[in-house]
Amino acid sequence: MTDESRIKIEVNENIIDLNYWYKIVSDDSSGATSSFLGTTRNEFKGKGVERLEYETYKPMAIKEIEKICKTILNGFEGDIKKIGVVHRIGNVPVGESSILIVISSGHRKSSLEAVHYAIDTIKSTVPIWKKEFYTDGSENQWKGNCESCHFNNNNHPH
Amino acid sequence: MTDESRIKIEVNENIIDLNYWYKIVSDDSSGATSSFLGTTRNEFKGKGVERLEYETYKPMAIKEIEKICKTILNGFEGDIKKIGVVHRIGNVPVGESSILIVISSGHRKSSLEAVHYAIDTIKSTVPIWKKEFYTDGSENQWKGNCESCHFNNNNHPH
Amino acid sequence: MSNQLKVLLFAKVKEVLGKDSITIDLPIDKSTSFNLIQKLKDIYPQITSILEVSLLAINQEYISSDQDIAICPSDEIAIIPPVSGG
Amino acid sequence: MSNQLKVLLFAKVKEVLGKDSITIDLPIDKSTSFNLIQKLKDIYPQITSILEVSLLAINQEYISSDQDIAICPSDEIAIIPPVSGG
Repeated sequence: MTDESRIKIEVNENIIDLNYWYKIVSDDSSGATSSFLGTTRNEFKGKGVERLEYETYKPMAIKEIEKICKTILNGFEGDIKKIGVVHRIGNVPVGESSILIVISSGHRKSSLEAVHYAIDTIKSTVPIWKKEFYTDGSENQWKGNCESCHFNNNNHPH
Repeated sequence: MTDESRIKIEVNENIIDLNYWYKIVSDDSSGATSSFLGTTRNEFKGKGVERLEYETYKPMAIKEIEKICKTILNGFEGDIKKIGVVHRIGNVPVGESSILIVISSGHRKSSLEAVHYAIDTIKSTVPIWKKEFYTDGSENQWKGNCESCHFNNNNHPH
Repeated sequence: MSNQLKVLLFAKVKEVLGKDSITIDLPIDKSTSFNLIQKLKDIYPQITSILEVSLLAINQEYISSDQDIAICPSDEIAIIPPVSGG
Repeated sequence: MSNQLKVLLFAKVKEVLGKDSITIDLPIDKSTSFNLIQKLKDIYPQITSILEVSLLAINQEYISSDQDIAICPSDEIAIIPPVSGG
């Protein structure tokens, strides 16, 4: 199988369908499927959160996610079978999900570690941004992941 | 919430329902849900596998899984919200799943690590056994996880 | 006087002996985990190699293999071969 | 002679400037990433602090912040503030 046929990426406004993505990565030679689902929490540092709004530079976001997926296929002792990554854009209310990463592998260690690597790297390199809206009506905030501080100084705006 | 209300464990013959277990662990204060799904692979060391047959000492299995879940709730910086563990017993054909662990947490690191800890520990301590049936008709085999070698010698039977 | 100890069997041990439990007689003053395992090996040499890598569980708790524990007839006793869940 | 460079804007930069792209004029012999960022700071001081922590992407690839790269009008140029996906 080519790398391309083992990777499925989507960035869109749809609600994330868990079963669809598990089916995408299913493979008779896979004994393990590990996943990470990111969900809008109801609070940030004690402040009530109502929803997040995500924006993206879509063609570049897909390219960056592809790079991460290819790095994963080439690593982890060659044990990775298939990778699915979907990031939801637009409004994501509390309790709904913004990202799902699902990875199948021969043995458990590789997909468990690959999922961890994938979410850490996506958070640091993929051009997607979120704005947090608060229940107390205070001004909404653009967020910056600590992982994405491109410059090694401390004056990042978040 | 009591520990008990945050843990859900099942050991039975049913097909594992992904959506049900994700709903079980959903929580408005959770920003991350990590999971591990174990599936019957089509081969073991080059030999075609047709199915696995699982057997359990059920009351003890549930007790041992409970211990693991409580250890998880008490660790991981207190960031774990809810835990769901289901192990299927009986026949599990290739492509179907024998175990699902789903853990929700405030932040991603804790549930990612907790899932890894859970599957490693379940494989080493929970009284569940599998027998492998081969496509070439050769004699089926009781398996023993390497993690479960209770004695530090090398004459374990697998 | 002897204790009648019912022992639950699983997986390969159950398969080799062809039953899911057995009852073992031990003298009351010798009713301990070490003696139980020795008696099992004496009566059923065909499971000796599995017993070497198995643990006993008493009342659904593992017993450390280097500890000699007193056992009563009311205890739930089980032989736990190397597990392979997951 | 000057190059007209279209720059795509996202997130806070887009919000502060109130548009999703801007066009910057640079002399052809000064059409580089360093000069582009300097000019952006000169024209839009209100985004200077965000620019300090942002990266440029040219043709959908990040440009290292310590590298001065030549830019052509045909390039797709974007300012990438610290990302926050996931």
